[in-house]
Amino acid sequence: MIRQEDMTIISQKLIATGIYELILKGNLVNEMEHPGQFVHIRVNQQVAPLLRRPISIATVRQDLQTITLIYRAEGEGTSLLAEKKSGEKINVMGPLGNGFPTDDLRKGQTALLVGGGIGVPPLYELSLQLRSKGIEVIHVLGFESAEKSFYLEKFSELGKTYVATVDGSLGTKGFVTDAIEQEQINFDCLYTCGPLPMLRALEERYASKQGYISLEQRMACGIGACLACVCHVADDPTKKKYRKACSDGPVFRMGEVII
Amino acid sequence: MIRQEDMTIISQKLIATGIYELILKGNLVNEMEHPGQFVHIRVNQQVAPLLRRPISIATVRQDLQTITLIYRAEGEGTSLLAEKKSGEKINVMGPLGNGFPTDDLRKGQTALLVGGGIGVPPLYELSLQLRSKGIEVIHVLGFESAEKSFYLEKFSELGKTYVATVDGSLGTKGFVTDAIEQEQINFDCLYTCGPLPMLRALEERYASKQGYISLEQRMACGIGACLACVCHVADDPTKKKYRKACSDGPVFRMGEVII
Amino acid sequence: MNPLQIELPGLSLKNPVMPASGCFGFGREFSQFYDLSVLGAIMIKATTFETRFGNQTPRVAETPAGMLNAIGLQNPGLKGVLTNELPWLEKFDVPIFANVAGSQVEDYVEVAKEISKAPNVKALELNISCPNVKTGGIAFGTIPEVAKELTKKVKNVSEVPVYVKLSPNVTNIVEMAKAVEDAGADGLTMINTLLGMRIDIRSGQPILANRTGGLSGPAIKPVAIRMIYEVSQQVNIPIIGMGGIQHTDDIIEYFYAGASAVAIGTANFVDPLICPTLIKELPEKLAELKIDHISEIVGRSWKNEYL
Amino acid sequence: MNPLQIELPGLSLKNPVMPASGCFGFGREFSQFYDLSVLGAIMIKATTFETRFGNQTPRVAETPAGMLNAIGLQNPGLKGVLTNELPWLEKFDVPIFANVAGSQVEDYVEVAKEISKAPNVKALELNISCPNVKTGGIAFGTIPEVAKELTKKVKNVSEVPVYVKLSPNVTNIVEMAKAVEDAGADGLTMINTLLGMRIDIRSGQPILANRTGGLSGPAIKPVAIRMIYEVSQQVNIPIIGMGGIQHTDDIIEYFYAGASAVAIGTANFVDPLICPTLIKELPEKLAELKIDHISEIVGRSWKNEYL
Ligand SMILES: Cc1cc2nc3c(=O)[nH]c(=O)nc-3n(C[C@H](O)[C@H](O)[C@H](O)COP(=O)(O)OP(=O)(O)OC[C@H]3O[C@@H](n4cnc5c(N)ncnc54)[C@H](O)[C@@H]3O)c2cc1C
Ligand SMILES: Cc1cc2nc3c(=O)[nH]c(=O)nc-3n(C[C@H](O)[C@H](O)[C@H](O)COP(=O)(O)OP(=O)(O)OC[C@H]3O[C@@H](n4cnc5c(N)ncnc54)[C@H](O)[C@@H]3O)c2cc1C
Ligand SMILES: Cc1cc2nc3c(=O)[nH]c(=O)nc-3n(C[C@H](O)[C@H](O)[C@H](O)COP(=O)(O)O)c2cc1C
Ligand SMILES: Cc1cc2nc3c(=O)[nH]c(=O)nc-3n(C[C@H](O)[C@H](O)[C@H](O)COP(=O)(O)O)c2cc1C
Ligand code: FES
Ligand code: FES
Repeated sequence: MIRQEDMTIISQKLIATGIYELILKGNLVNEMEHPGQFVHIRVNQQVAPLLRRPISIATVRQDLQTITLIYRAEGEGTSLLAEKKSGEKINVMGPLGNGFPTDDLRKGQTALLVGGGIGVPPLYELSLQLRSKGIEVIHVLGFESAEKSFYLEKFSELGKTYVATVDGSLGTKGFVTDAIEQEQINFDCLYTCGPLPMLRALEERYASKQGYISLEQRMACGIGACLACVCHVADDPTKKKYRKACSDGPVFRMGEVII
Repeated sequence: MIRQEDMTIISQKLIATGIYELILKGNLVNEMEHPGQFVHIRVNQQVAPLLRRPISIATVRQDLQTITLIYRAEGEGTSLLAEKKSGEKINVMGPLGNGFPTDDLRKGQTALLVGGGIGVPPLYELSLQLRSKGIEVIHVLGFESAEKSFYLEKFSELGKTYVATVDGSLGTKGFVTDAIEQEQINFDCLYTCGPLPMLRALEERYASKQGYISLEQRMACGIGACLACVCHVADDPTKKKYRKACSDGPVFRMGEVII
Repeated sequence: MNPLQIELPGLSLKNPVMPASGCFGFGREFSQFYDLSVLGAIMIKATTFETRFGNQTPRVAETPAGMLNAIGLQNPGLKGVLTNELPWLEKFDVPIFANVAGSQVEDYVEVAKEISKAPNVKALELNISCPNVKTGGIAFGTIPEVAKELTKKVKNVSEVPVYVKLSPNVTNIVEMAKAVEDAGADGLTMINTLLGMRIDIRSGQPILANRTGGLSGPAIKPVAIRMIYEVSQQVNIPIIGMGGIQHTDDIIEYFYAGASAVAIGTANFVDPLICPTLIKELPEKLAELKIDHISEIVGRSWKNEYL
Repeated sequence: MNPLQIELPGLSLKNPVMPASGCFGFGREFSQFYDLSVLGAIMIKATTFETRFGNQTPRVAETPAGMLNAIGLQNPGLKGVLTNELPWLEKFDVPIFANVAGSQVEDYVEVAKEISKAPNVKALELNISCPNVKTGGIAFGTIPEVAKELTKKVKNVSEVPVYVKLSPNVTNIVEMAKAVEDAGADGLTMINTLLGMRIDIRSGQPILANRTGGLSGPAIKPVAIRMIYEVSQQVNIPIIGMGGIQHTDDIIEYFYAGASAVAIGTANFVDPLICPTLIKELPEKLAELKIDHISEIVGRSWKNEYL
């Protein structure tokens, strides 16, 4: 069930240029199951910034009652979030949305997880869960540059991990699609999260494959009430059918919605 | 000279119900001389609360490079200020305004200092400075109730101190004017700071005496530019002459301006 | 005596707090968080005759103490609302304000006629002020004569009282209010959003796909308070006030200005429990201010003007 | 090449950043903090023919991300400004916009005629939009025909270019802008404050003695941006943008919307060094965004609309 809770900050660490890892503790963790779900964070109690900020759940530790979030501090809200220290409380609403389905694959099959920038975090919990089912995982992670990359070792522990950077400072120079082609990766199912152009390129190339994309949209409510985050459904001649990224998504079957 | 500086919080203490004592350290203290001057505080760097908050300087310790402020946490800005912890920085502009003149009295003469509620703090530094000149000080301090009273011991150390509380929980039941009459206090010069009705009552009763009042007005700039805080000059038939509480005041000679 | 119980034309409310149209969908999502029967009323999302998808995304952008939206009246259309939404809402003990919108007079009239027959619809809220619809929309809300005509036609067909929602994007709000009062409006709701825009620094383009959008949230409260202060002195019909309400103090401020009830919009996105929380806190706040009943203070700011 | 140097009708500015009228007095207080010659220009406090005391206090009230003011055009009058203020400002190398206000047409004309002769007054800013003056004031700013007539009369007597300051409290800002452009205005400044109110919870009375006041600060930025976006596409005279500017990002946003220069109002009260700070930071910000010269980006949000 979706709830709000003042969670306690257990740790906050700068893990790459502008990228923070935040560990939160609270009962809300009991509700969190599916990789790809997100939380909606209120960074303070003032009138500005007014809206909550959606952040994916990067990992869940039921045993410790913690979740890990990884986020880029860029705008007003995330910069304020980055100033918070361990021990402080922060209001979290969640878990929101539907995560990545992990039941489509059988033991021994291969999943390709493709992440771009701040789309990488939710893939970590996904990878953990797929692995625990005996599914082989391959990661292709794209970043702007080496100094903005993170969690590479952690992903490597779970499966083969390829990196692409725009400036070539690490791995393949270029985009994730370049890396996938260069490495001639085969897979049974694709899971991806990242910037729209990346999602579009992947959907185009692997249209015939099974796959899931996680969509970013500007949100207000995060629970399906305001209709800020809708997208058109593919193959809908009426053009009136829609899905809400917050409550129907953020994860959609490849080809389900127009991106 | 008026400057802005990020001063460091040395301590923040709750000293009465809703009343905080805040000690700040910084070079700005070098500029602070006159009791009755105030500082203009920016409680955070966000867009809300937008304006600075004017707070009187309660004492200055040049040797320690500190100032003490005493304030009531009530509205949005002062409540946020009350959450700040020692070690944090806070942007202070000051010193602003003209303080209480202390040159009018000679050694051995008597000053009556009358404060109401959060008008009490600036009288403390004033009392210190008058005492150091050998002037006798008598304090009459008005509060809503015993639990909202503060600094009584400190004032007692400097001179006779009478208290009035609205609910009678401490000292004379009633207003400062009741206490003054009851105690039949004689004085050479009156110094007062507090709510408008109190100032008006004192001005009326002691019109023939020499005295100074410190005026509270809603302010924006605090430096004399916006004209938010003006008051009419007494005996001005044109009704166009004015004084600015922030830069001409906040202290005025009794009878100088219309309150 | 319940210090929150109020009477408005056509309806008796257990409290004066309701979610504002478009900020609460048709209630389904919020029913996950609390029992909707605690609400004074519900203003449901605008209903148009046809199903609408609305504008492209991005549809929201944050601004200082506010937000812009350009949803574009997305809704399932009259039939969808009558078939799926209103019957679902019947399980709650709460009166519904049906927000009625359209691109042309005939649409408004048709929707008003049909939706006012639904058993739980106790009042209409005539949305003549949505800034995010290209055809018509805004003109209804900015020209007194046009607003008057529309209100009359809707009054003719409605089975329930008609409240008209005013746009703040006008030179003279009193003139608009009087025009719709003349036309027989039973109440006013105000304010809708202020027309605004935010431009992205990287792209140089407006953030909203629709370019402009409606500004809501705390930023607009002073404008709303001023307009309600002006209008409430000049009309004899009640006003439901809205714009940036987040705390019980804000509710009190709206009543002092001249509102007889309030609606909560944007704050629902920040705290889904905001309405029940404010309803719960309000009696305490009234007691603190020594107010026996909330109706006492309607318009206090101007009623005491010459005391 | 100085990437901030801009040319406006009647004046060449070393940078496009200036304090807004009423938020900087006549510069004296801020000259304690920095050398006023660093400013692109100075918009001085409104000058009326007669000395004015203005409204009673309280004259300001804080609102979410904004503030209300009802100063009421307090100023030393034409003679005082000509004798004491403008000559004092001559010691700085900075052009002055003289903000001209009044209650009747003759006042405006008289002030414009005389003040435009002062050697450092390089342009007039015709304040037809002050919401805080009871007589007339607001009407000049809300009726296109009235604004047009006034602008014509002032143009006839002014020795320097005339910029007209538009009020946002209108249904159709483009119509107002075109009216004054038709009348010969050399430029526009926008926006003035939005009319608002705040009521004190304890007393039930408006905080401002004048009851209503003008809303300024970050809260109003989205409204200003939208209006400049609309107007700049419909007129051929430059716009000086203002409303809630606090950061260089805000300045860029105004230029993208269609402004050719900007003014900083309320932010001066929060940080007296805001103008020089922004002027210093601006070239860096431009470099970061790969903009060679600030003039390049005027109206980029709509010039690229159909790319
Ligand atoms: C389902 C979902 C999951 C996400 N997961 C992560 C994550 O794990 N780590 C991470 O770093 N980021 C994630 N994002 C993006 C993140 O929400 C934005 O970067 C963040 O909201 C920007 O806030 P700000 O305060 O930095 O920027 P501001 O510019 O101050 O934001 C202003 C407004 O725009 C919205 N906004 C701005 N950029 C974006 C964006 N790219 N996507 C959505 N809304 C935006 C903000 O939410 C806010 O409402 C996710 C977004 C979504 C929708
Ligand atoms: C020269 C001067 C010296 C002062 N010294 C002290 C002091 O030593 N200790 C102390 O506790 N208070 C002092 N005050 C009053 C103090 O400034 C206000 O209590 C404070 O600004 C209220 O802010 P807030 O955030 O609590 O209230 P909010 O309601 O959030 O304030 C909103 C706005 O109103 C203004 N405001 C509200 N109440 C007052 C008030 N009573 N006087 C002036 N402005 C007000 C605020 O400054 C702000 O701009 C002084 C005021 C002045 C003018
Ligand atoms: C996302 C969103 C959608 C809205 N949709 C509607 C609508 O469909 N009909 C309507 O009359 N008002 C609509 N409004 C306006 C609100 O009902 C309300 O008048 C306005 O937001 C001011 O209140 P607030 O500041 O509390 O949000 C919408 C507002 C928002 C933020
Ligand atoms: C205290 C105050 C006084 C003002 N006085 C004037 C004035 O005399 N003439 C004028 O044209 N505008 C006046 N304004 C409006 C500002 O010049 C400016 O248009 C408005 O405040 C928006 O800018 P900002 O949000 O940066 O403050 C005043 C604004 C404030 C806050
Ligand atoms: S964010 Fe409100 S519906 Fe998705
Ligand atoms: S506060 Fe601005 S002049 Fe006094």
